[in-house]
Amino acid sequence: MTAGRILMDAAAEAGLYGLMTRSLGPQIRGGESAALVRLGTRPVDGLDDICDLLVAVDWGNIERFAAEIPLAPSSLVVADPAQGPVPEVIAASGARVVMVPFRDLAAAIPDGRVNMVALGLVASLIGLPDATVPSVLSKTLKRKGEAALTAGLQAVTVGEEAVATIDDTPTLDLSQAPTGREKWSISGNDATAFGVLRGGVRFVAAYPITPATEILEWLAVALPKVGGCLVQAEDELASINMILGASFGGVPSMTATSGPGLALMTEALGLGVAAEVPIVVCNVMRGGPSTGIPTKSEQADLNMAVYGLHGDAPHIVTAATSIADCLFTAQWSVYLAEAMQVPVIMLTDQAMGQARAVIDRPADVAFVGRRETVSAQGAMAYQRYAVTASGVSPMAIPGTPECAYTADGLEHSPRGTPSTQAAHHQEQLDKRLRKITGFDYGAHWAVIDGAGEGDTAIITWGSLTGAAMDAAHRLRADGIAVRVISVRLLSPLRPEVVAEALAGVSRVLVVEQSHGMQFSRLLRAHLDLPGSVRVCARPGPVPIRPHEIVAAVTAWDKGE
Amino acid sequence: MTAGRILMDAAAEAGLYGLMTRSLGPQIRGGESAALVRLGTRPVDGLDDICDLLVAVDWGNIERFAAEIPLAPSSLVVADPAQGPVPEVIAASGARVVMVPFRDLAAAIPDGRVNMVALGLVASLIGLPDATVPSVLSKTLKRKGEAALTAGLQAVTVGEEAVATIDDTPTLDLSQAPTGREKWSISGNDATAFGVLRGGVRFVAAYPITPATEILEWLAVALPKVGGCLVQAEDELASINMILGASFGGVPSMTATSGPGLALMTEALGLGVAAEVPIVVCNVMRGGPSTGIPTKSEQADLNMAVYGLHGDAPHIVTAATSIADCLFTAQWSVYLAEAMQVPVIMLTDQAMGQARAVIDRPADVAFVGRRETVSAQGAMAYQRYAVTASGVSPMAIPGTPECAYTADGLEHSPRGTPSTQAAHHQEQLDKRLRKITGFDYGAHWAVIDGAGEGDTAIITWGSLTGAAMDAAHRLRADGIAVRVISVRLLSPLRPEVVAEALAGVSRVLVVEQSHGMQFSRLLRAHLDLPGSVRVCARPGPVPIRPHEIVAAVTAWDKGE
Amino acid sequence: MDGESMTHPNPQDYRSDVKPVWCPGCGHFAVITSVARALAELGLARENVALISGIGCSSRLPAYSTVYGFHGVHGRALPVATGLKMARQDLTVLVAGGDGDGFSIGGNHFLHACRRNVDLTYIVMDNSVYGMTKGQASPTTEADWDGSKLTPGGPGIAPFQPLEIALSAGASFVARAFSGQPAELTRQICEAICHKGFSFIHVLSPCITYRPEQRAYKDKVHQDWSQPASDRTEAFRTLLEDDGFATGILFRGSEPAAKPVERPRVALSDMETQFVV
Amino acid sequence: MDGESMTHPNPQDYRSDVKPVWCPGCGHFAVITSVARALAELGLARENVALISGIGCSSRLPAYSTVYGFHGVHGRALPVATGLKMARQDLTVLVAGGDGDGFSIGGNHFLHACRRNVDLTYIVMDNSVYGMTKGQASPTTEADWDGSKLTPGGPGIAPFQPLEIALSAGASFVARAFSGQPAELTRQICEAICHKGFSFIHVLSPCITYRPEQRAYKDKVHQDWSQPASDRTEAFRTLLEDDGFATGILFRGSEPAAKPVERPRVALSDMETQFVV
Ligand SMILES: Cc1ncc(C[n+]2csc(CCOP(=O)(O)OP(=O)(O)O)c2C)c(N)n1
Ligand SMILES: Cc1ncc(C[n+]2csc(CCOP(=O)(O)OP(=O)(O)O)c2C)c(N)n1
Ligand code: SF4
Ligand code: SF4
Ligand SMILES: [Mg+2]
Ligand SMILES: [Mg+2]
Repeated sequence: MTAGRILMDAAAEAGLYGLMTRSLGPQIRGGESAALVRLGTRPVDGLDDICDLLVAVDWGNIERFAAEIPLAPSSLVVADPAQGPVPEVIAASGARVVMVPFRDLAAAIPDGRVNMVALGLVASLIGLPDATVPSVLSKTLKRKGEAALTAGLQAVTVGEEAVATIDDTPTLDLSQAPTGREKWSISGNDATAFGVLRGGVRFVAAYPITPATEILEWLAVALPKVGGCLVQAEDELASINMILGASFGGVPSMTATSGPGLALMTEALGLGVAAEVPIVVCNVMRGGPSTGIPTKSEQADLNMAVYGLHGDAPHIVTAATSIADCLFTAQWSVYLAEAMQVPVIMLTDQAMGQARAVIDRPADVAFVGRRETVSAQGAMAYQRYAVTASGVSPMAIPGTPECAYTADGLEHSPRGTPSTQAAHHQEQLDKRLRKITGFDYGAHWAVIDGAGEGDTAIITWGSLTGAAMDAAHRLRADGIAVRVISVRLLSPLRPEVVAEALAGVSRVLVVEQSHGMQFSRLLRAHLDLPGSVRVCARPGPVPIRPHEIVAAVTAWDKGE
Repeated sequence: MTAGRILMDAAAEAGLYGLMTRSLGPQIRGGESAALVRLGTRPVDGLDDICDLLVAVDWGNIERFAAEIPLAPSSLVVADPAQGPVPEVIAASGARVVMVPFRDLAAAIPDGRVNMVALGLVASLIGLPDATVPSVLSKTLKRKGEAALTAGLQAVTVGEEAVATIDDTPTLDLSQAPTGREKWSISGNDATAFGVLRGGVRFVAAYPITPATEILEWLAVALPKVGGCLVQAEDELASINMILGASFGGVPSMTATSGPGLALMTEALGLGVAAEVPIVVCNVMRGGPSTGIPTKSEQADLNMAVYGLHGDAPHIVTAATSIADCLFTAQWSVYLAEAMQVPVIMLTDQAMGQARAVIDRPADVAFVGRRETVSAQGAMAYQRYAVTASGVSPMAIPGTPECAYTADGLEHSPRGTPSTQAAHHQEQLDKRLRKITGFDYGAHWAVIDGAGEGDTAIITWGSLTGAAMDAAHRLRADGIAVRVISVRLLSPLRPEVVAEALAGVSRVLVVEQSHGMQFSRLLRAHLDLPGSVRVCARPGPVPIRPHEIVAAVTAWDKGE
Repeated sequence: MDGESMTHPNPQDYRSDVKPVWCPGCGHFAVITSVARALAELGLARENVALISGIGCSSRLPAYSTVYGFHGVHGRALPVATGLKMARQDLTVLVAGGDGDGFSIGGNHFLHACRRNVDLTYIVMDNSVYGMTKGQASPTTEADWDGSKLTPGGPGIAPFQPLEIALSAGASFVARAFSGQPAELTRQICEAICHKGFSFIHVLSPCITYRPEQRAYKDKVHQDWSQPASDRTEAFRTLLEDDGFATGILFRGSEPAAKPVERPRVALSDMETQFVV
Repeated sequence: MDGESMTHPNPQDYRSDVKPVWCPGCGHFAVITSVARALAELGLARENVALISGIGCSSRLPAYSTVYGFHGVHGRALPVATGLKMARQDLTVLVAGGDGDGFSIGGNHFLHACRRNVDLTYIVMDNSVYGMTKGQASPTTEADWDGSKLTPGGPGIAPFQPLEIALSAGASFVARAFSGQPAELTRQICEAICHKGFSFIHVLSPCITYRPEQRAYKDKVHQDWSQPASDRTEAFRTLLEDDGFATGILFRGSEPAAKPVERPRVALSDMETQFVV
C-alpha cells in the first residue's frame, strides 16, 4: 500500500495522473493485499483492461485476487523465485514472467524492505525520472528517522538496478504529461468530506462502517476547525436523527454510511421528507445484500436509495462520477438539500471512496448551501408548510421570534398542525414533489461526453464512468461515434432532459455494476429509451473494464 | 361502530354480503367517527360511488369526513334536528335531508342509546327482515345482561317506527340474496392472521402499530392453542430478527407491521435474503410518508416493499386483493416463503385490514408451508448453500446431526463460509434470483376478470380491486368489453405472464392509490405495456370509486 | 438553560391553541401545564426553547406549546435533541415522550443519552402502557397485567426500572414526579432545566382509558426524596429501597455537560494544502 | 442446557476447520477455545447447540465452531437468539459478540433480553474498541482514549457499565472473565449454560491490534467474586466497589426463565367458528 502511494506521488511529481485501488484479503489486519495502480498522461478515472505490470512479492492466496487483476500475454509479471513456482492462474494468462529475488535483495540491505525494492524496480521499469521516488520517499519517511530513510533509499536503488536484468520493458511516454499544474492526491472519501465542508456542513453524526469511515474520520478532525462538530452515535438510527435535529436548528448537517447503515436510516429519511428538514447522507456502496462483501465495491444500493422510503417520499439521490467528482457532487448535494429542504442521498462506492487519485486541483465552485428562512413575522401568522409556487416553504430557525412551529412527520396543514384531511395530504404531497421536480438543476444532472454525437449512447453512472469514457475514446478512434452520459442526478430522474440527451440515437447501452440491473430498471420506469436497448450489467466486485464496453458496442455492430 | 357491525351481521342473516369500513377523527378515544356500510346480493369488495343513505346522529367535525362520504342528489340523509342546521358541505351535495329526533327518541327509553335507534331506523329503511336485527342484537348484548338487551331492543323498535315519517325510501332487493351458504363475518386483519396460521406459522414476534395490531392480537390468542407462541418485542428491529431466529430453527414465522415499522426491518430482510431464511412480513399500509396518517389507507409502501433492501436482494412481495383474499394471500405467502426459503412481504392496507366483510366461507386451500430439508448426512459433506438447478438449497434444521452450518449474511461459498470471491458472489446471486423467478406460481399471480376480453385492460392491485371489478361490470353493461387484472404477485413481477394477460389490448388503465404512481412505475420497469397507457392514481385516504374508473375509460373512448 | 429571558411571561404564553387529542382526564394534560409553568417561571423566551418528542399520546406535547417543536418518529426524540443541542448550544432543549417511546423502542438512545451527558431535560410520561396504539404492555407494565390481547395473561416480564437504569447509565440528574402534583413537577422541570447536563424526570402520568386503575397513583405517591444525593453510590442505595412511588429529585451530579470541542479556526482554503502533491 | 449428551466428546469436535480472520494474539481465540471446552465438558451434542452472533471480529465465532450458527447483522444477535429459543426450547442457545455489537448498536436488545429472561447464554468479548472497523471507541472505551481519528482527544464520555446495567435490567446470571484465563472462562460458560434463564458473561478480551495496551489486563484482573450473590441488592452493593477487573460469577438469581405459554390444543377447523355469522 505504502509503496503504491509513493509510486503514485512520484508519478505525480513527474506530471502524471494516477489512480490506485486496493484489494484486501479477509484478515482483519495483515494478510494478503494488492495495490492496483494506473498512471496516465490524461486524468485516470478507472482501471484499464489489463494489468501491464504485476509485481508479486509473494503468491499467498493469489486465487482470491486473480479475478481483479486481469493479465494478458502482453503483461509482464515480475516475481520472486523464492516464492515457489508461478501459480496456475497466472501461468494460464500467457503473461511473460521474469524473476527478481526481491527478498534476497532486500535482505542484503540493513533494514531493507521488500516493498521498497519492488518500488524502485517499478519506478525504473516504467521510466519515472530518477529524482522523483527519492524525493517523495524522503517526505514520507521523514517522520521515521534517518536510518529508515537511508534503508529505503538503498532498497529503491537496488530495485532500480534489478531492472537491468529484464529486457523489453514497458515504459510511459512522459513527454505528453502536462506540467506546471497544481496536482492533488486525494481519496474519494476525503474528497467527499472536503466537498460537504465546502458546501457548508457544520454538524455530522455517524456510526463507523466500512467503506465510509474515512469520510467521518476526516471530518472529525476538520469540523472543529471551522466551528462545527462530529458526534459518534450509538447506531445509525441515532446518527440520522441527530443530524435531523441539528439541521432543524439551522445547521447544515450530514452523515456517511454504507448499505446496512442506510437501511437503518430510511424511516428517519422519510421524516426528513415529511418534516422538510434538509440533510445529506453519503452512502459508500459495498457488495450486498446484507453484510455482503464489506471491503469490495458494487452499485447495488441504488434501488434502496431511490425507492427505499415508505409512503410517497420524494427526495434527491445524487452520484459522484469519479474520485475528483466526489468533491463536486458532495458540495452540490449540500446545496440541493438546503435549497429544497429535502434529504439528499449521495452515492459513491468502495472503488471510488477508498481509492486515491492524482487529479488537477478542483475548481472552487460557488455552491454553498443556503436555506430560505424567515425572520420575525406578525404574531402567529407564520405557516411553516405554506403552499408556495416553488414548493419551498420558508423555514423558521429556532431563535427567530414569533415563528415557533412544530416540525412534524404526521401529515399536517400548512401551519404544521396534524391533519388527516385528504385535501391537506394532497396539497403537501404536491408541494413536496413540486419543489424537487421544478428545481433548476442546470447541466449538473449528468456528465456528458460527445453530446449529440453518433448513433449510440452509453448511459452509466458512478465509478463506471471512467471505463465508459475510455471505451468511448477507443470506439471513436475506431470511427464509431458514441456519446456517454453519466447520470449524476439519479432521483428525481427527469425524463425530458434524459430524453434530450439521448435524442438522435438508435441504440442505448446501459452500463452498471449490479446483478439486478437496477439502473436500467430505474431508467425504464421513467422514460422510454429510444431505439434498441442493451444492458451491460455485472455485480461486484470485479469492475467492468473499457474493453468489455467496447466489445458490447461492436458486437451490436456485428449484429450479435 | 357497534351499530354498523350489528347491521351487517343482521344483513348477513338475511343472506346479504357486506362491507364495513370506519373513519375516525384524531382523538385517541371517543371523538367523532363514521361507519361506512355497503350491502349487496353479490360479494362486496369495495365501496360504491356514492352513499345512498347517511344517518347523522351528530354533525361534529363533519368536514373532516365529508371527502370520504360522497353524497349525490339521489342520497338520503337522515339527521337529528336537535344537532342544528345541515352543514354547508352536506347541503351542497343536493342530497335529500329528512329529520328524525334520534336523541329525543332514545332519551324516552330507559338506558336507550342513540345508535340503537339509528340501527333500527336503517334496518327498517332498507327492508331487512324484521327478525334479523333482534336476533343479532341478542347475541351481541348477551354478555351485557337482560336490562341492556331490553333497552337495545326497545330502541331498535323506536327507530324502526320512525321510518314511517320518511317517504320514498331506498330498499334492497333481498330476493337476489343467495341462501343456505355459510357466511363469515371477518376483518381483513383477522383473515390475514388466520391465513398465516393455516399456512403453518407457529411463531410471531411483533411490536404494535396501527393499523396492523389486530393481526397480532388475534395470533397472540390463537398461537398457544396450536403449540406456537407470540413474543411482544421491544421494537421492530427485534421482532424481525426474532422471527429470523425462530425460522432458522425450522419454525415458520411471521410478523406484521405498517410503513414505519417496515422501514426498520429492511436491514434484517436483507439478511433473510442472503442467509436464505424464510419469513413473512405482513405490512398493513397506512398514509405516508413518515408517521403520515396512521388511521387511513394508502398504497404507497409498494416501492419500499419491492425495492427497499440494500444490495441485490430478490425477495417476494404479494398483495391481497380483498378482505376475503387476505386469508388466501396470507396462507400462500407462508407457502412461498417456505418453499423458496425467502422473505415474503405481504401487503394489505388499512381499508382492508380494519374493514369487516360478510363473505362466503373461504375454501380450504392446500397451501401449507413446507421447506426442503436434509436429514443426517455423511460427516461434513453438507453444503447449506449448494448451487442447485432450482436455486433452492435443502436446509438443515438445528437438531439434525452432521449438518451443522452457519447461516450468514456475509457472502459465502456453497458451504456457507465467508467469501469475497467474485465467482462465489455471482453464483449465489444467480441462485437466489433463480429460485424465485423459476418458481411455478401457477395462476395465483393475479386475479383476472374477463380474461382475454375486450380492447381495454384495467390493471390494479390491493384494495382497489373491488372498485375496478365494479367498474368493469358497469362498462360491460354499457357494451364496453374490458378485462381486469389485479396483481397478487408484485415481485418478482413476471413480464411474460403479465404480457400474456394483456395480450390483445390496445389500452391499459393502471389504477392505484399512490401519489407517486408507484405501481405504474413498477410495471414500466419490467415490461412494455401494450398500446397506450393511462394512469388513474390518487393518494389516500379517499379511495378511488368505481365511477371514476368508468369515467377514465369512457373519457378515453371519447378521445379526451 | 440558555438564551435570553422574557419579562414576566405568563404560563399561557407557552400554550398553543391546538386542541389536545388526549382523553379527558389523561395525566398528560398536567405535564404540558407544568412545562408551560416552568418555562414562564424561568422566563425563557419562547423562540429559544425547543421541545422534541417521538410518537405516542405523550409525544404530542410539542404542538400544544408555543416554543419550537419537533414531533419526530417513534423512539428517536433523544437523538434529535442531542443533534440540536450539540449544533445549537444557545437553545434550551427539552425532550418529552412516553414509556413505550423512551424505554421500549427508544431504550438504546436512553442509555446513551444518559452516558453522553448533553445538556437536555428529558421528561418521560410513564403510564405503563402504550396509550396511542390502544393499550398494549410497555416495559414498565407489571408482569401480570392482563389488559392487552397482545400479551394474554400479562407480559410476564419484570418491569423496567427507569431510575436505576438512568443512574447506571450515568445520567447526571434523576428525579421522579407525579402528574397529579403539578407544583412539584413544575419545580423539578425548573431544576432540571437549570441543571447543566442530562436531566431525566420520570413522571407517573396515568392513562385514564387503558389503565383506569392508575387513578390510585394519587394515594400511592409519597415525596421522600427531599434532598438530592450528589453521590451516585448514595443515590443507588436510596433506590435499592424504592417502591416505585417515591417522588423528588433523587440525584444531582456535577459531571460537566458534553459540548463541542473548541479548536483554533482554520480557513477552508488552508485545509486544501494537505491534498497538494 | 437442553438436548442429549455426546459420549466423552473432545473440545476439538466443536472446532471447525475454518481459519479465523483474527490477528495473531487476539483475545478472541481463547473465547472460541473456551466455548468448545465448555460444550465438551457438558457433553452437548453439536446438533443441539446453536451459536448466534452479530457483526464484529468477536462475532465471527460461529463459523469457527461445529455447532449450528447464525452470523446475523450488527447488533441483533440477541433477538435472533430469543426467537430461536422461544420457538425451539429443546436447543441450547449461546450468543456471542463484541462490546460495540452488544452495547452500542445492540444496547436496547441487551436491556430487554436481560429483562425477558429467556434461557440464553450471552458472551460479550469486550475490548473497548471496534476492532472490525479498524479501531474506533466503543461504549466501554475510556473517556480519554485518543487512539481513534473519529474521536480526536477521546470520546469524552463515561464508559458504559455492562454489569451494572445487566443487573438493573434484570439479568439472572451475571459474571466477568478474562480471556487470558480460559479455565475460569470455561467454568463460567458451563455454569451459565446450566443456569436456567438469561446469563451474561462479560469477557475482557484484548484487541492486540488497536488496543495493544490491553496486554496489561493480565496484571489487572483479580478473581474476587468467588461466591455468586443470590440477592440482587447484595450483588449491587458488591458492584458499587468494582474496579472493572474483578472476575467471577457476581450474581445468580432464581427467577424462572421465560417460556412459551402452554394452552389446551384446538384444531384449526374449530377456530373457524368464531367467524361464522
Ligand atoms: C416504528 C414505529 N413502530 C410502532 C409505532 C406505533 N406506535 C405509536 S405510539 C406507540 C406507543 C406509545 O406508547 P407510549 O410511548 O408509552 O406513549 P403513550 O401513548 O402511552 O403516552 C406505538 C407502538 C410507530 N409509530 N412507529
Ligand atoms: C448497521 C451496521 N453498522 C455498522 C457496521 C460496521 N461494523 C461492523 S463491526 C462493527 C463494530 C464491531 O465492534 P465490536 O462489536 O466491539 O467487535 P470487535 O470487532 O471489537 O470484536 C461495526 C461498527 C455494520 N456492519 N452494520
Ligand atoms: S389513551 Fe391514555 S395516554 Fe392516551 S390520551 Fe387517552 S388517557 Fe391519555
Ligand atoms: S482487530 Fe483486534 S479484535 Fe479484531 S481480530 Fe485483530 S486483535 Fe482481534
Ligand atoms: Mg405510555
Ligand atoms: Mg470490540
